[in-house]
Amino acid sequence: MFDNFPLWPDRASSMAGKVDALYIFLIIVSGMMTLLIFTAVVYFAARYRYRKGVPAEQIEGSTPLELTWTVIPMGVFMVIFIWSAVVYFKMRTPPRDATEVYVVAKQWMWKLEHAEGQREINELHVPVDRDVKLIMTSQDVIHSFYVPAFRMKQDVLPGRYTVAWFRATKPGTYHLFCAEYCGTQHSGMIGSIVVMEPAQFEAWMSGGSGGPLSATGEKIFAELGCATCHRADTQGRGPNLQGVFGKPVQLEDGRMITADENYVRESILDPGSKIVKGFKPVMPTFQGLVSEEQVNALVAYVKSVSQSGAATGKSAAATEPEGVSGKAQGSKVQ
Amino acid sequence: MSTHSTSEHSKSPLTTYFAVWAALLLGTWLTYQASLLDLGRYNSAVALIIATTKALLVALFFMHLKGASEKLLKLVVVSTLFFLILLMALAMFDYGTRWFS
Amino acid sequence: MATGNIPPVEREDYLNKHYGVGSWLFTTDHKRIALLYLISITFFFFIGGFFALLIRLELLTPASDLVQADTYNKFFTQHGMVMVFFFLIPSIPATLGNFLVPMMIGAKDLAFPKINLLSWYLYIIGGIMMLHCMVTGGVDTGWTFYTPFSTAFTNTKIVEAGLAIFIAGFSSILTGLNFVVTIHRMRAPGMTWTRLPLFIWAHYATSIIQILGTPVVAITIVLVAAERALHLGIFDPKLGGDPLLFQHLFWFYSHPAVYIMILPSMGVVSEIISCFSRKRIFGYSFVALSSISIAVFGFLVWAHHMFVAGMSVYAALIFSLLSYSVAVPSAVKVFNWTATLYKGSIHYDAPMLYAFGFLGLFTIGGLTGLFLAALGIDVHVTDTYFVVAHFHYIMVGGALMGYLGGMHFWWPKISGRLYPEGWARLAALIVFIGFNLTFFPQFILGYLGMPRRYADYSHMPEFQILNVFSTAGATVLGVGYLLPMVYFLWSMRYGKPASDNPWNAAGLEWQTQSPPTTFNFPEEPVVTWEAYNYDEIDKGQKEVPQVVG
Amino acid sequence: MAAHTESHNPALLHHFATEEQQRNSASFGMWIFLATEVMFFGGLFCAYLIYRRWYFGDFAAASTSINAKLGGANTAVLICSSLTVVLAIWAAQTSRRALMIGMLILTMLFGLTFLGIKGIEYADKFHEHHVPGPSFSFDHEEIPGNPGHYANPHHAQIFFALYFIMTGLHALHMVIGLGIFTWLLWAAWKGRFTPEYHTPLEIGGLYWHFVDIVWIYLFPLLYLIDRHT
Repeated sequence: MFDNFPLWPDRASSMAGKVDALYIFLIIVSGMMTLLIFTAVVYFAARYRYRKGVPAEQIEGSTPLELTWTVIPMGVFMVIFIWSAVVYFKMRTPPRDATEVYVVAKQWMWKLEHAEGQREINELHVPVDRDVKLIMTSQDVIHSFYVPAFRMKQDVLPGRYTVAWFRATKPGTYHLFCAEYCGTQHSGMIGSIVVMEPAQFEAWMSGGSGGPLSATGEKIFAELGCATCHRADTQGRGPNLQGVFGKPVQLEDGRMITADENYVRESILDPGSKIVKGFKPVMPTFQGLVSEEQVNALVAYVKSVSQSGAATGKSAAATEPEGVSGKAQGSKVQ
Repeated sequence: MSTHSTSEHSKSPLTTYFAVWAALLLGTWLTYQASLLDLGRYNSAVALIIATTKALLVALFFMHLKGASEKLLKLVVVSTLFFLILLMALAMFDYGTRWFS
Repeated sequence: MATGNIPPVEREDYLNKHYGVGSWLFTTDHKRIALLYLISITFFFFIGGFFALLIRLELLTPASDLVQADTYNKFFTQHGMVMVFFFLIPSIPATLGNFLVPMMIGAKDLAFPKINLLSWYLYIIGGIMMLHCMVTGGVDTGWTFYTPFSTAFTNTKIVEAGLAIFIAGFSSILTGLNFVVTIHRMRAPGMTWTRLPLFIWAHYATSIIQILGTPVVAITIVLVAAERALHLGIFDPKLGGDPLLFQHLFWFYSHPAVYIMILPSMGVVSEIISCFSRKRIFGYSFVALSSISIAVFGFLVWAHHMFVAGMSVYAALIFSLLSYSVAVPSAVKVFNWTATLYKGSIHYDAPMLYAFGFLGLFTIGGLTGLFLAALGIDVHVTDTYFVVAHFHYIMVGGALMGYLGGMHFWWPKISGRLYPEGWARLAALIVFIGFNLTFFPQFILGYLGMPRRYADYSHMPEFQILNVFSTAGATVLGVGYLLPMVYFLWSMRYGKPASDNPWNAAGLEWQTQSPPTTFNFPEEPVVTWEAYNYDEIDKGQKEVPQVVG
Repeated sequence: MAAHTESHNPALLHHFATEEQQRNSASFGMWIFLATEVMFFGGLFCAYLIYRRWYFGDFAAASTSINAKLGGANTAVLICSSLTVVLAIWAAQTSRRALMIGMLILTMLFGLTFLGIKGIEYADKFHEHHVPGPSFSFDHEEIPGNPGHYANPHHAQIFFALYFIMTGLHALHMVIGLGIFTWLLWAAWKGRFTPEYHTPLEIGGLYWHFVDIVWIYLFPLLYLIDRHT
């Protein structure tokens, strides 16, 4: 019965060791505090138990002592806080060149799509020792993407992207849980993360897909007629999308924002909310017309035309001076 | 027994009451007029400053917070507002910084 | 240590002054209302406990074989809602607080006796609605009502459950309001703020939270109900709303609500430790002020429930930092209680055993709170059994241990009878052992990664052994909770009559007869001594009872 | 304490030592109650501020569709009612019974006027399909100061939802206030209030003023978001 009785979770990501170290530190600190208090309580309780004729000795209190046990815990707490904040910042800052996986959660399944186009359900294959960034959204209620072996958890919200990342360090199969209660089959919304050696992973990846996600996005972009306005020159009614992603964009009301995944997403679904300076709010909303997966594909496409810039060959204009000034002005998905 | 409260009102407070009333009406008119001016981002600030002034007038004079014999009532008001502002400020802080991450 | 001198003749007291159902249902006597509350919250405690046992039984095996997932989801929802809103929040304030706050400060009653009665009726109306909701289908959102699941997806009785909680919330507000006014206005001559028992300070702090926090959850429930009925979009991202706003508003109350549960318990423990060590409390003013600072800081930390919810990183940092601010006064309290034992003359009666239990369990509960406030660890353990274990250590290990300790301590005053000491010590031991057996394995489960609210873990059989421990512990715990109810009921009829002050305790409530008369004191007491003057009592310098007319 | 022999006033409840203690308790209790009311409305104000910051243009467009003149008139009506409340208390303090009753009636009339105007406003919104729900519509409403920009109906609906909940709860408080004042009027008629004892009047007044203060904030926040164009 006791052959399957773990007391410590697998440690299979670059963050796991950092979290465990902090956890062990906290166990030691709180263990010491517990020991101190328990020893004192037990010792006092035994040593000063009621004896006839031995009255209690009255002690009003001691301000130096009070200050001591206020300040010392506070100091310890600050150490914990800073250490844990450093770990948290690492968890929340995806490395720049991470492989991207789009995650769509719904009651009660995980739909995952690699940037290269492979689709999976409740299972995610990733290579060992490579940064993987998850761009996640939900079709219905709040879910939470939780991989205990990676010490990684992030709620997945409807209506926006949340982002998480990990770098698996040990091949194997690990649990994937939904950690935010999401309805009847919440406990059935589980899956696994399969971490593979790079060679195996390449083999798995070559197992056929409909082409990269950005290509799917490009197709949707064309089908929806986006290109009529978002032309690769400055003549379009909408901003040129070349090189936009990841760059600051000036809005009509003067604000500067960064064109991240959430911004591109919002511009597709609620185009009126953040208009790029110099453009008119003429774009219709695509809310309800495109699925979450299609939005993901469009986002991947917008990203791809930024990363490869003019090299996509789609746009000669990007090399022209106006194209550059159009970019400098800040362009946006209209 | 009830002397302090009656002595408090022994000098006729009517002048104060009518003055406050007039000030409140004036404040309402000012709020409306100010909203018609283009003050840019200061429109909301002006509106809130006038509203707070009016609320203070009501609280201090109509609700007799000013004449209250003890600091206790003022403490109640101040601490309630403290927690209210806390709720708004900390929640807004999340919204204000969310898009930078 | 209890001494049971039999009173010479049958005296008039608040229990035997009037008879009949009407004399109870229309009473404005704070002591009778406390008993009404005691009966009703005990009822709800056993309802909530029943669901807890069903949950534990279901989790005995990995598969969901006892009940289907949807039923299980309703079980933990009802368990949470009943225990939080209908047991823990009213538990100590509405029973012991109601009974003792006026007596401890030398008043005849609370400032607003009719409002006190109204608060009980509101509680009962809310309770009946909750029961009705449960038997006609129930709710499956968890007690947290997270949107948009609660507003747009579940088809269970959200609005009715919300209304029940809304009404019970007002009952809680009215209790808090009554306490604050009573403590400010009704203190007997000589009962200065620095002479107040720490039980009163704790209830004062609790009341602040009830007054300022509860209305926010009330309006949040109104918004959820409106959103659900009309799809307004306030919390629905499909319509432009933000589900995180719900979480902010909800936790603004529901985190401080934890302090509504634990603070009164801390007050009880201060009384008990002082009495059974025969000592003044160590650092009185620090213990008193730490109650207030817990109440204030408690409002600054709510979003540590949301570190992975999609909140901004900077907000997470601020809330994590602030969360430690509430840990400091809690630690100060624990240190002061421990220091009070030093050079005391310690008696091991049942209330003291509960207080020791409280100290141990609250220490563990509090320290594991540090883990959850630590951002990097919270990401891993939030929404797992680690959280479940942590808050049960606080709410059950802390709040409930204090409640039971207080019930034993003041039972002679409430009923005029002594409970059977031997059984009571046994029960305290059983509760302590059962509790740790139930909840300690859940810390390990949590770090292993078992998520909360899972009906079925058949794909994770490695979690079973710890769950078996937990279920076994819950059974022991159940026995531990039934025992006191049995012997309390038994003692009402067969217990030895209690003297006015069986513990030789300080505090005005002990200086009137047991059970007290309707207006508590024959004459308005005048306080001339400091709180916890156990040196004077034990040296016999102070006659007990000591009421100056 | 000699309070027991001294107290002739039947209004002194048994558990209070003195009338002063009773009065102070009552008014302090009311202030505490108002603190809970502040937090009750506070949750709504918090939601309002967050969405207003998020969807300023949509909120401005929705706000402009409400009749600000009616809102302004209602503000004035409430301010007048607050004045009549303090005058009623003053009349009680100075033994002017007829004036007190007159002022109480006037207060209630102002209260009813407020509700009447509110009703007109609600009716307008109903006809314009601005009531959130299945029949809600807010298409092609221009954002003030932004020609060619149209408000997002979803965001406008959030504004109207908050508008109706906030003003609706405020109106509910007015209705409760009218109930309290009916009782006060009855008690005043019966001659219950004297210069020495008129605590209920003061308590009721505190409540009424508080409701007034809530409106003082609601008016600019809901009606006057962006009207300068």
